Amino acid sequence: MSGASTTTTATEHSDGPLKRFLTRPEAPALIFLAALVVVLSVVADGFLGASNFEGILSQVVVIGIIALAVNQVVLSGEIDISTGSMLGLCAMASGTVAVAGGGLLFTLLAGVAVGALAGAVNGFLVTVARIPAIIVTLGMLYALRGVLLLVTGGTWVTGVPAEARVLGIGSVFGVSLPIIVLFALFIVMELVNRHSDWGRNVLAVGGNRRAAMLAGLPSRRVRFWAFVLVGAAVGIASVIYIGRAGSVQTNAGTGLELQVIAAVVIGGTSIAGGRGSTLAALTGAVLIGVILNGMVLLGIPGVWQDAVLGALILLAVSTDVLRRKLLGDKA
Amino acid sequence: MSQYTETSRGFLSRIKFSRELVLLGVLIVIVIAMSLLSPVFLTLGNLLNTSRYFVEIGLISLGMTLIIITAGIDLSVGSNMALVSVVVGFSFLGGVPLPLAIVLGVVAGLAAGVFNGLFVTMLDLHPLVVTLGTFAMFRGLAYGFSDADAVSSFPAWFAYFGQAYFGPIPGQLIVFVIAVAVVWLILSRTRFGRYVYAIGHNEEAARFSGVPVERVKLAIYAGTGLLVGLASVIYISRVSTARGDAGLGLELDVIAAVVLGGASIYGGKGTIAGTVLGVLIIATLRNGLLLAGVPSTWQLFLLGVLLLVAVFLNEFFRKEEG
Amino acid sequence: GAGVGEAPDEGGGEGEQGGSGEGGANSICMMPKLVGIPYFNAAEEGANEAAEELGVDLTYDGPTEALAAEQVRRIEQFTQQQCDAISVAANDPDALAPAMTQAGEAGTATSAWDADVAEDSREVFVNQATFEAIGQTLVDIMAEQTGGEGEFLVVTGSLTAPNQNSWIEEMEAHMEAEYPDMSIAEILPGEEDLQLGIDVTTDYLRANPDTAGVFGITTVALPGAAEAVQQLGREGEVAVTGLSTPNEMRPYVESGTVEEFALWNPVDLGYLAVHVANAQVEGNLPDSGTFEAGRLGEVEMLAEDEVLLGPPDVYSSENIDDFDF
Amino acid sequence: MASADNGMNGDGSTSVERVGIFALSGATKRFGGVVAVDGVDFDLLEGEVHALVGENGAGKSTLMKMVGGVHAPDEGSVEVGGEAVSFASPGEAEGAGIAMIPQELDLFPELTIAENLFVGRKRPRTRWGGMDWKTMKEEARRSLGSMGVSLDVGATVKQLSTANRQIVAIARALLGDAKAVIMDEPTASLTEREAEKLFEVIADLTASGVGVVYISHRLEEVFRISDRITVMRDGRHIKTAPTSDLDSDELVRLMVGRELKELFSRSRHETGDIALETRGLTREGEFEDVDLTVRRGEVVGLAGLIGAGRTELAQTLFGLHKADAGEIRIDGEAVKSLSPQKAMEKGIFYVPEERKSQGLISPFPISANITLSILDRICRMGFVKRGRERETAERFAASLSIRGAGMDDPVSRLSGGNQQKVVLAKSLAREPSVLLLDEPTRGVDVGAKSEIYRLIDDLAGEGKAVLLISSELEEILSMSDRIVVMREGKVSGEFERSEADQEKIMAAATGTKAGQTAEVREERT
Ligand SMILES: Nc1ncnc2c1ncn2[C@@H]1O[C@H](COP(=O)(O)OP(=O)(O)OP(=O)(O)O)[C@@H](O)[C@H]1O
Ligand SMILES: Nc1ncnc2c1ncn2[C@@H]1O[C@H](COP(=O)(O)OP(=O)(O)OP(=O)(O)O)[C@@H](O)[C@H]1O
Ligand SMILES: [Mg+2]
Ligand SMILES: [Mg+2]
Repeated sequence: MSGASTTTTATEHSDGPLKRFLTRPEAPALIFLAALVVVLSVVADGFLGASNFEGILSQVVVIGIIALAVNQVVLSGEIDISTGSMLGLCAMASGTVAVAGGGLLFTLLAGVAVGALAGAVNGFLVTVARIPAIIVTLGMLYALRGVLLLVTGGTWVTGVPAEARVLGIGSVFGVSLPIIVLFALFIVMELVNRHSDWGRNVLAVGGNRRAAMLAGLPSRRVRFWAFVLVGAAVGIASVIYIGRAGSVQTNAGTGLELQVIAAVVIGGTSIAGGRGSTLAALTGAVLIGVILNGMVLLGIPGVWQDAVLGALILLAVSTDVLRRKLLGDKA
Repeated sequence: MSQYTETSRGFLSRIKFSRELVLLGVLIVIVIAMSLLSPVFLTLGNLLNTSRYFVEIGLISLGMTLIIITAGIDLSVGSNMALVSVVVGFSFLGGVPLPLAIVLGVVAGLAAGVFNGLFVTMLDLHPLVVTLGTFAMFRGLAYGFSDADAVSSFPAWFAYFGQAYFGPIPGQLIVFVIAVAVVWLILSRTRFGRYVYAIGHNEEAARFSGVPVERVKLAIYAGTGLLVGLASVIYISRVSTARGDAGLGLELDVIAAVVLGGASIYGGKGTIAGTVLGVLIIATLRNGLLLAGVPSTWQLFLLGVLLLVAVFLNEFFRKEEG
Repeated sequence: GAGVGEAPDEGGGEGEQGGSGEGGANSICMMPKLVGIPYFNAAEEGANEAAEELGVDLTYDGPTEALAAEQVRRIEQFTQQQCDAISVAANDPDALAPAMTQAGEAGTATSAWDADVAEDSREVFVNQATFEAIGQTLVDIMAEQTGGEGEFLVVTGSLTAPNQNSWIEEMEAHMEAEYPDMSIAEILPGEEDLQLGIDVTTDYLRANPDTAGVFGITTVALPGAAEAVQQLGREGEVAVTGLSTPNEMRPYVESGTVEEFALWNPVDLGYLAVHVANAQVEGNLPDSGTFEAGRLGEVEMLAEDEVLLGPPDVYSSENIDDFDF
Repeated sequence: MASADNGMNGDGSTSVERVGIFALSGATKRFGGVVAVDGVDFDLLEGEVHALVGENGAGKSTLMKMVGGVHAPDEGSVEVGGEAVSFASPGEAEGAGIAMIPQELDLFPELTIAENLFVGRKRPRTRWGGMDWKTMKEEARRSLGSMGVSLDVGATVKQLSTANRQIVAIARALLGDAKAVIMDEPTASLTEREAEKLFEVIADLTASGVGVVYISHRLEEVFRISDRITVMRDGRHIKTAPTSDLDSDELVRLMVGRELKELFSRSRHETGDIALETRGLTREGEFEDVDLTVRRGEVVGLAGLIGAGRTELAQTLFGLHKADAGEIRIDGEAVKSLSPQKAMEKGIFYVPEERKSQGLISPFPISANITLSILDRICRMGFVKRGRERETAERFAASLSIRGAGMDDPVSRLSGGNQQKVVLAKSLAREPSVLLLDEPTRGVDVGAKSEIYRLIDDLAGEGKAVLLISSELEEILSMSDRIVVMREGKVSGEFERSEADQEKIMAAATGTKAGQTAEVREERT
């Protein structure tokens, strides 16, 4: 997590660092995360330890990577809830290639290609056929799962060979590789958002589409690539998924789409578009990971876990109200 | 100005006209296609029987329509259904007389709606965020209260709500028709309905015009909770089991029906007629594909694709670009 | 609302040529809990084999998610199509009961396989293995590996699955009776999601490093548990067993993470279910004793309405390569 | 300020040497059945200010949008630098050197000021390819500086007041190397002081050869800064002439198509009891310790610079915000926590300054907009009585002579001025006893303006209390019985109509000659 805060946009404004921090979209989530970490360190044995932190992070890698990309879609004023089925399809593709002996490179290529293709379909239907994104991606949620079942006939992929699992279970200098991938992608996205025209245009298009069009921004192209990016990210995530799981089932990724959206919006990216940050998506994903982990450590019975998760999500987003109070109701 | 009097066919009539007609066309095409695929499909018995499956989704869609018109969303309806099921089932198991248990359940649904509404209005949080939280929370409460158990020892008369027929007509279809009429009247004829559209189009201007924005929103979420309660009772009775996994995935079906019906998630647009058509289209697709013996894996795929095609046609024929 | 009324339900006076009807082959409609997973694919394979043998007309379809409400809809569908026999693997015993009762009233032969529906709503249940046998087999395997003591984690599919809950009860009962030093410390749901199964197991083992072993009692939960133990590098220290398919478990058996696990043969189960359904339609299912089921030979009638496939198979590195499902 | 006049009032002779920047010929644009612009010729020369005037809905904005790349003409042609062009987007027009400050502001609320200026433009890059935020900020600061404004360019636009947003929009247009700048009512939400700055900027632009199209309803501005004037009416070209050849009456006659007697109509009325009174009203960071009284039959003008807190005050009186301290009395009775509904019950109504975002439900029919605030009165058991609704809407639409579309057409079909009349009609339908008017004539043509003024006078005559917030000094001076000036959230002066003049108000508003204002205040207490 410390990696995250150092690589964050060094805010260039000088006045009132606290107030500046509070105006950042991810501020409430970060504050809540910090509070939660403190509480859990005290009450939950085994929470405060490098291996547990590493465990939490590796569990959120798949959600985190996809959230980083979905974050862009949400920033551009759209939404993507097809990622669950997309992950299933990509994992099946990359898993099949891996089992066939494709090695890491082709495994990755297969996942990314399938994902990008699915993402491009989403993007095409939203920007060219002009169907609302929530419907497109809802339809794709059904359709992609259907494709997956049709193509595989319900067989699972098992026994993914070790060389293709590196991204999921390998480690470099003692740090597990999936975490490195997550943070590398975080930094890439942060740079894209800060320094590429596309990154800035995403914010503009999401903030005010009409104005963006009047300013001559290619609003459709900007949004199209955001959807493709989600596909590519799901492709990368799928390789981590098969790496971690070692096999793929036809129901892989079920329900993932809502967790990803939850991560993005809990982190502080506005569902209305135009407001948010890369760090928000990451924070949201980590927050969910910490909550889930904390519940197991505290021995909260399985039946009550959803209730606690939901309540904590509400509490986390309510922190935003506190922030608005502190900032005097503006912003 | 009086020359415009003739053209008036009612509030926002023009936009509604083209939209719903297209949907109706889509529905007719699907009905024809399905009856070609399966001879059983176009029989009164089957059609009436099918209606038993969409009433629950249909009832909740009515509330969801109003929510979506105000540019909101409620992802928690499926989980709320589970909560209501568990409240009904387990309060009954715990000794509460069944009629009272049913009332308790409906009240629980209402309370869940109010809970959503309060978070949305008092804390001014985005409904998607709030209901994403309650989506997990309500389901968790349902599992927690029931300890993941099921109740099915209901007395025979309870089957009435979900399995009774009046002549050839399933009881819940009558409930649905009444609910449609009521919500349609509210939305298209009353002050409240006007406020709903005003908030959806421009919440700030509505507030500046003295529209009690918070109260209207609260009422909408509460009302949706109430409809969920009602739908749950029908559901429990139909499957004669109360359990924490009731309504799993329901929210997506409901939202799909409403948005297919022409409601815009950006707010301001949507009608009850459209939603009912949306519900019918999805129900017809599901039933027809099943009857035609299409394997379930294909059904999933076709449902997704047909949903997209239907919305595409709907958008394609749309006259005005929003 | 429309008006004129014939009876709308009741098996469908108007469902003219839904099924293949009399005279021709018997039509059997069979429903798994869900389609698109290897376990039920294997069952389908067996069912097809039996159908071919017997010359019956088999429809094998189910929902793509394990939801009772979706099954109800299909049962009513089968009834309308005038199947001669309906056989279901129930996601919820009570939720399916009204529809099954209705089917029975319409003259359809009704049965359940794999997971039962409420007893009075079907004629026969084809039991793959008794709860008791499964519970005992799993505990015995585990006891052998851990010396009969320690605390254990159970990873289930879902907290609401009645058969899984019954197995756990039997496991606890067997521990109490035979191995008083063994106990189940926690039950966590893996929600039939492999990744989630891995995650909950990992978290739990981190928090409770003394855990002696993990039971994964579904085809998804067991590989998840095995994967978690392997990733934590605790093969050999934490024993893993449970119920899953040979194909799914092959890597873990080869790597030694899992020594033995159990499962009945789903191909045989599907095969048996069709035989039973056909016997129902033909009216030659005995009340007790044994029942002749094709290549399976004589199978036991546990009761007048229950057929038993047999004891669960135990798989290990010795025999795993003989199976492909 | 003086520089604004220098060399700008070109007489016919200078324009001969000037080169054309762009020209429209026979331009026609239809929206459905409405012909918004009908065969209009228009051209802009280097270094000139070409004013474009006409009533609301005359087609001025539409005409300019055809040059700016927003609309493509249905007929006729656009030429830039002598070559026929057809822009697909405003971006292309900007590329060809034509910058436009649109009437309806379109900024990116979540982005910083600096970034708003650069959206859609080539952003500066650092050596290693990253974005050069420092340069962007400097340029932004420079561009704003030329308007005499210093804002934190790192602040997001949503934090800005309307006036400052307008300034950002102007700065955005000035940032590029435009050959022509089209300004569509740039001063509508500016106070005189910022307007003066803008005129200086315009003078600098024209001095360097840039042509400026200037659309405004403030005719005195038009006469002050323009070289040529084009008048449009009902989508048609009426006349183009050097400014020096026209006088005010003539111009108004050309615009309206008839004689207009008097712009301001104000008669003396008996004032009655105090209808609205505040004591020490405070809302932190917005306004402080405000004492204000408005009597029945009285029009109180509220003057001040941008951000003086007038809008906040008025909105607090309408219950849209909560006051932190102080008291609001209505008809002598103190009211606790006010909400808009409660304020309406008490007879208060507020006409907001931003009609698009606050005043109107744009896709709603005109009739539904007018009746939105009185649904409680035209409903039986919650059901809207269509007949009553229609009748009410038509009555008020007629009394304000709303023109351009039918009662069932969406209000977005109307021109800006007519939309403003709909907002007013909505407030009148409520029949309030205290009316808070926030910039009620912003962007409204002279004809409509004079109608609104007459309306205000009538309202006072009927014994209503009117609080008139306006940034046009002339309007305040002519219409008010009493004038209250605010500065930085505090009341800094109060004048009877007879004693007020432009200088005193400006002094109170800006804080110069503080002694004098203090005296005035003491006199009154
Ligand atoms: N996008 C549009 N769709 C339909 N009608 C339009 C549109 N834009 C403008 N109009 C109509 O075209 C006519 C001219 O409008 P325009 O905005 O050009 O007037 P204007 O002279 O700029 O008025 P104002 O001074 O009020 O800004 C009006 O009748 C207006 O209602
Ligand atoms: N430069 C600014 N930066 C941020 N906020 C500002 C700025 N100027 C004004 N505001 C906001 O506007 C409030 C007061 O402006 P308000 O609109 O009420 O004043 P006004 O006198 O009505 O001015 P206007 O003529 O702009 O309407 C301030 O308290 C502040 O919140
Ligand atoms: Mg205009
Ligand atoms: Mg103001």
